[in-house]
Amino acid sequence: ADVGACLITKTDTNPFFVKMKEGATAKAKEMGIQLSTFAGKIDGDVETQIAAVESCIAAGAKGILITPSDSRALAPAVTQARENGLLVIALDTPFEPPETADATFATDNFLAGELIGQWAAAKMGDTSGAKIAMLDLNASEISVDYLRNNGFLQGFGVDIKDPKDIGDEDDPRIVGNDVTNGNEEGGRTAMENLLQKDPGVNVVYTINEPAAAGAYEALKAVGLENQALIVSVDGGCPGVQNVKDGVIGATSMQFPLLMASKGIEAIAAFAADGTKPANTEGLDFFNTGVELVTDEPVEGIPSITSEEALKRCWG
Amino acid sequence: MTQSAPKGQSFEHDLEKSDKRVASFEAHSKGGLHRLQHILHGNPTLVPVIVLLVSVAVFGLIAGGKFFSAFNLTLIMQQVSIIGILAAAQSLIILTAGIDLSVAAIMVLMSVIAGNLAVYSGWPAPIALLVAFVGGTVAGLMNGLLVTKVKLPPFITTLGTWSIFYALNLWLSGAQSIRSQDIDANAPLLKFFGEALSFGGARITYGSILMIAIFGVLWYMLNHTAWGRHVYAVGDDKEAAELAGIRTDRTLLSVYMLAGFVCSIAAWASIGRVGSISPQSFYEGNLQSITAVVVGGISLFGGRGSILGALFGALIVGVFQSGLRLSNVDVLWQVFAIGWLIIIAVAIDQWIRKVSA
Amino acid sequence: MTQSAPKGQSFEHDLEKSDKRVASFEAHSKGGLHRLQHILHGNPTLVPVIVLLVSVAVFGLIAGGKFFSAFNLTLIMQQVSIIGILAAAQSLIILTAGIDLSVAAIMVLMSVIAGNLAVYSGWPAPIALLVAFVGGTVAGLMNGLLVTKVKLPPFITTLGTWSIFYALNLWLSGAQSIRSQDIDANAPLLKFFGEALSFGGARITYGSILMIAIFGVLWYMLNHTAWGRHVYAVGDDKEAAELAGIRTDRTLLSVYMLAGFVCSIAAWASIGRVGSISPQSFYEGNLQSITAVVVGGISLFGGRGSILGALFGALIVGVFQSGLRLSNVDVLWQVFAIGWLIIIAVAIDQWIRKVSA
Amino acid sequence: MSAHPILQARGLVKRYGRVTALDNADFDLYPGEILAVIGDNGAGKSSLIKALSGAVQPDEGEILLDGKPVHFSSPLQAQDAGIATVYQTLALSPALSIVDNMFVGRELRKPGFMGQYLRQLDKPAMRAFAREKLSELGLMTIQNIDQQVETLSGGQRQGVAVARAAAFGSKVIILDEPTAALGVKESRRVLELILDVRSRGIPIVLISHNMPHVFEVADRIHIHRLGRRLCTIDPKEHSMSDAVAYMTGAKEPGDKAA
Amino acid sequence: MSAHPILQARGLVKRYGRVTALDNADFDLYPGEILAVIGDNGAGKSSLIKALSGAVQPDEGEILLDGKPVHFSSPLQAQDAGIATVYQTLALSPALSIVDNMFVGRELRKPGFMGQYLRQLDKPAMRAFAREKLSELGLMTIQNIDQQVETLSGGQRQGVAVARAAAFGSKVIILDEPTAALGVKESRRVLELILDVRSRGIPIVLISHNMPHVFEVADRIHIHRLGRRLCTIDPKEHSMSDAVAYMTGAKEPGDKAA
Ligand SMILES: Nc1ncnc2c1ncn2[C@@H]1O[C@H](COP(=O)(O)OP(=O)(O)OP(=O)(O)O)[C@@H](O)[C@H]1O
Ligand SMILES: Nc1ncnc2c1ncn2[C@@H]1O[C@H](COP(=O)(O)OP(=O)(O)OP(=O)(O)O)[C@@H](O)[C@H]1O
Ligand SMILES: [Mg+2]
Ligand SMILES: [Mg+2]
Repeated sequence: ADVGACLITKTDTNPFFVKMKEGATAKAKEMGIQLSTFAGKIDGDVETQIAAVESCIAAGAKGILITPSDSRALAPAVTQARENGLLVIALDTPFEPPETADATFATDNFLAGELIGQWAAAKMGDTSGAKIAMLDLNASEISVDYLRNNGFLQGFGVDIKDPKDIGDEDDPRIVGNDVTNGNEEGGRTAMENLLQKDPGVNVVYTINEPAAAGAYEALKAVGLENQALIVSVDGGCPGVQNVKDGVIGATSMQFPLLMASKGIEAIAAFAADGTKPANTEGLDFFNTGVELVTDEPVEGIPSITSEEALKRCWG
Repeated sequence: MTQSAPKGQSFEHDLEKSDKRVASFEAHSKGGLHRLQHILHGNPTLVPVIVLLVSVAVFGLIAGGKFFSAFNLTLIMQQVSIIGILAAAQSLIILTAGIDLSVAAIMVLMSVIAGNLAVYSGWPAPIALLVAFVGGTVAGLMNGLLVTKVKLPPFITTLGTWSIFYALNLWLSGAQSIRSQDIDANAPLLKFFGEALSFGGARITYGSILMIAIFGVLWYMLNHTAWGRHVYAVGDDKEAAELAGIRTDRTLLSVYMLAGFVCSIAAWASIGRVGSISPQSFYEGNLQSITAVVVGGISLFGGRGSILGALFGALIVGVFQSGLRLSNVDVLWQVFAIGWLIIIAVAIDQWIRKVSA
Repeated sequence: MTQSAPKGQSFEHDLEKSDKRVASFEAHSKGGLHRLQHILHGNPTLVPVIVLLVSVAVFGLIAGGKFFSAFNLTLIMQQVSIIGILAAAQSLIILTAGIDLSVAAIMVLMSVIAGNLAVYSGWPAPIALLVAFVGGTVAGLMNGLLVTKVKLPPFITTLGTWSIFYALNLWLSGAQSIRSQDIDANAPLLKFFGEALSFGGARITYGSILMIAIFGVLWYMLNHTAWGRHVYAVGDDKEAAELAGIRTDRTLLSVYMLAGFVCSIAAWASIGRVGSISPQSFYEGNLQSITAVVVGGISLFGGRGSILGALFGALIVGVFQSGLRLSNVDVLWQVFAIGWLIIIAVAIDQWIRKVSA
Repeated sequence: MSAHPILQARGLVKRYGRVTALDNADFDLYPGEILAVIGDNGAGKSSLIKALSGAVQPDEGEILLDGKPVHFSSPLQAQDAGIATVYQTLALSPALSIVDNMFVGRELRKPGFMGQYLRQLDKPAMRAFAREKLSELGLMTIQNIDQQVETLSGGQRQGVAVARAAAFGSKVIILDEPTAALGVKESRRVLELILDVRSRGIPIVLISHNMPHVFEVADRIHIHRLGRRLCTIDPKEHSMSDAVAYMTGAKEPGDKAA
Repeated sequence: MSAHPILQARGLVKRYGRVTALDNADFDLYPGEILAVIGDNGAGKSSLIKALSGAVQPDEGEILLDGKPVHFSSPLQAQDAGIATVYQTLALSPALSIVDNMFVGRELRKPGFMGQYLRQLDKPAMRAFAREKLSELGLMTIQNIDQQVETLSGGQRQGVAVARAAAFGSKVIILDEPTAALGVKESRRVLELILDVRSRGIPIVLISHNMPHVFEVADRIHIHRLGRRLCTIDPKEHSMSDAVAYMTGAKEPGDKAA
């Protein structure tokens, strides 16, 4: 195992990244690559990720797979790594500009949002009476946060104004935005707060499935769980299970395992003969795909059922 | 051994005639503000109560009826309940002149342990909870031993154990939440404190009642038992307490263990509150519990303040957050406002304590 | 006014003959461990140095040549430099028996201000930096005024201002990083401390040199100027210092302002280190700087310890993190190990200080 | 003087780092007597009584109470054995009330269910008892027994500490410089209290730098020097000058020592 | 006694919450004299000298130095005006060395560039000066002038505080119970120092509860009672009994008061 590779995730606490790590570890073992894994302590922990990139250089790794905590701030460190001859692949979150890395294996987060937005709109039919609760990540408004948020709103048919800003819309159908920190506790509190503003909320966008689970609890506590459609993004197994159980109406599934194992393969190939991975045609990244998961499919939007999704969840 | 009654030194004969006054006391009549200061000085627990009432009134005016509904007021209670229980544990530590950065970490770790045992390993829920209670107490014991035996400052001890408990939590949970539905199916008892009494618009969860009950019990223990007097004495001056015949190390250990135990009760309550068991929740809970305690007027130097202050402190923070949100204030400015709340609440408290002139 | 030399009371005539000894001193010959303890007791700054050397040696054995390369060792210096500079500011506050939860928030806020002015508003970089320096000093002044004039405990003050500075930072930056390329194009001076001297594999950034220089200057100020003696005296016993004729409030204000200023230098250095200006970075920097200070053996109670300890403390933490990473330890267990590092480092320090028997 | 000492120490050694505070110190206290302990600053007087009262553990040597070896690992154990001590630092908790301070570590519980199972304190009983003890000491200028100790003057605090010791010391009462900060009038009260306690048959150890006070009340004087007992003298047979000369090393005691 | 007081106070009032610590207190100190201030515990002696030395600001009243009204808003200002004070609490920093404590607030800087621009301390000069002052006081049993103050015994600390005041008090030296915790030998040293300072022409204010000491060294005695000056007496014309009786309120002073 002369080939070393690094996986640097945003945090070690988000199941999405934990999954990614599992995928990379399994693939690396299979291919005989020595994998080191790193993660920031919290979302936005730029300095730990920079230190991790540097340690990979110091360790003489051949390539780095990274989900940048800040798509701009990590550019210099990554550039340094590439100058030192390492292959750098961005996973999940693209750099700004994307060419900062050799390649990007990602889901289109905006598209992921758009899909659930379209689904929710189609499900409602007449969206003029919609009352939308937006459950976002946190006060820092990082890229996943605004991409998913604005993707959803676009898909739903709301004028999103600045595509990089959350909460600048003036559509009266939006009840409000609140932050969840991407966990159940935050999801519940945020949902309660928005219900306070307008108890008639009937569409709930959530940044991820744990937040969706929390939102559902809040609705259930006041007996409104059947009034609102909850949509989310991620496609984690518990999330898909929640689609199956009717907690979440629809979720956009991503494939962290796939991203990671593709990434490992790319590094192996690069180490063997120097080939670099190519982007998906027409995109500035290699699309690992998004699938809409719902048990109530609507016409015109391709989707898979939760049954199917459970077999592939976070594959 | 027999000796006639002593007369003392020559210059002391006239002492019997001396008068008994020591220093003169005067009542000054001062302006209204000073009068208020004096009244509050005599009843320091009133301060957070007044701040609470004033903030409820102010937000009632700004945010209107939405804020003032029975539903919203009981909702604030619910939202505050977990941080409130943690603040009760935190108060115990702060009364002994310590500080505990690990309360929320202990709570989350114990909820993960109870959940893993009851939901995944199929243990009966009461046993799983019992294990969590014991675990919380042991975690508190670990903090307590480091503070009393290794003599580390509490800040450093709990800064260290915070990382340790946090790492264990991620390891045990694999960063995965346990779903609400799985809990319902396997161990509904874990969600007991999420149930509620509803009447009118009000919805009082058992968790809110638990919080109040915990404060009530701790208040009784602190004010009406010998143990409580010892806790205050140790926080006030540890060395003096030791010399006066208190087993200070034992008292401190009991306080840390009790705090750990209360955190594990909070763990149970948090499952009811959140619905699922989420290893990533309450990351900021340590600092939030400290905020509640200081806003409630308990001195960080130990030995002074009523534990009920922490309850009002938690409620004040809850009222602020709810009121700001209902007034459509951006999250960003909510963070900003909480910063000022901390500073202003403690500044008022300092002003009350400094009665002079 | 003339009076013959007094004789004192009757029982005192023989005093001249009394001997001058007060208590006996003995040198005990004890085991090696006790000898070591005694030596270190006399030179407490040696402790973190030894811990540092031992950890370098241990990780050298575990992680092998990768760890020991000139590249990696200078890399650790680089990685540590920002937290190191913050730890210098933190040490100043901790020496006065305070604690500053806002150092990293001040730093990030100032880097955002300098970046906004120089990159987006087109101000000349030196002026933008000057504004940041003044801003950092004013932020420190705000902390200082709350501590000295409003008499809030430093912990509470900086818990509050942390939120305030953090909110301002997100507001000013719109939570958006300023890209490296934009800085290069508009204000390359901001990235000055990212440049490096390279020889062999080593790569010493100006930022690392800056960190060492800052520690050098502060060490001189603390140990060779009157101001430094006053800082120690205030941290040791504020009331005694006041009575002895130190303007304690002025000293405290100067310390908070200097700490704020050092944070704004750290802001400049952080732009060089990170390459871009990221409003979300260093969220944990406050606690990390405290960790460096306590691992370096500076007492949280104030007045004791050398500021150089904080430098070694920061390096120890850096060596640990680098070593653990290069030894392929999972992040989870890295967090776990840092928790134990804090506890064990301070426990050793306590053991050294407790020389007895 | 009865034949058997009530409290005894043999060969006590206590080292603080390189300082030897107690260097093979002996000590004897007989029933019903007032024993004064005098010595220079730093001679080790406070260290001696701290060892006797369980506040520090001696490195070597043994302590005997009623002739039986005892080992106090905390002040509480010594107090439970009937040895009450007023330390130089008073050991009061400033933020607690006078009552709470008097009863700290020996609180009274309510009778019946509340006390036995809910461990409720009997505050009225404690208040009444505290008031009685303080009145005995002539300290009832204190208006409010629930006042915090930090609001009292130094003299009043000393009074509270002495009253606590007098109330709870059933075998031995030890006072470490109880009058150091007191005025003429207040010192007199404390001396009267000491004599009063002795008249109840309880022996007292009094540390003081005030020779007239010592010679006025002491039955025997233990002279401490350089960490050990130099000699014990009878105040009726020795003058103050002798005592001061011995204690400061200006003269060597003859074999006349008691 | 010369005609004009060097330090004077008129109608000082200081209230702490509901306690009036100073109630229209007057004070006069004449050049070259030793003025003793005596009074019960809590009479307000320490409050008086704290007001005179800038440690607390009186609510009412004025202070005159050399006949000119002064207003000290900090102890430093009083020190700069030549008033050096040893407080009851000593005001030493335990973790600092003896030298650092002696020079705190009045450090010496190196001459030339290092001192003027880099503000470097002149440690050797400070050490030499401190050693000299402590030797004068007979306190050179201290082996190491760089020793931390917390390693000293209570008596040695008191010595350092007194030496600091004696070294820097150019106009007035105020000592608040400087011998309270001291042994016989150590007290004697301090009294000798006081007489020595007086012989250099510097007036001294001495607060003490020890009547023999007061009557031995004082030129005049200010009797403080219930927050104000009751009277001033001449120790050669009044007995200790008189002083104690006045101070405790057992007797009223006649119009014989000086
Ligand atoms: N906790 C301690 N740590 C280090 N040294 C100590 C400690 N306690 C006492 N000593 C030292 O032990 C010696 C004896 O001190 P001790 O307090 O017993 O003297 P003392 O006779 O009571 O003096 P004084 O009359 O001033 O109260 C002194 O040299 C003192 O500095
Ligand atoms: N900081 C303070 N806060 C509140 N009360 C105070 C304060 N300082 C002094 N007092 C009160 O003022 C009165 C006078 O105190 P002061 O210390 O001046 O007395 P004193 O004459 O020096 O007594 P002693 O002989 O015991 O030192 C006392 O009743 C005391 O309790
Ligand atoms: Mg003593
Ligand atoms: Mg006084």
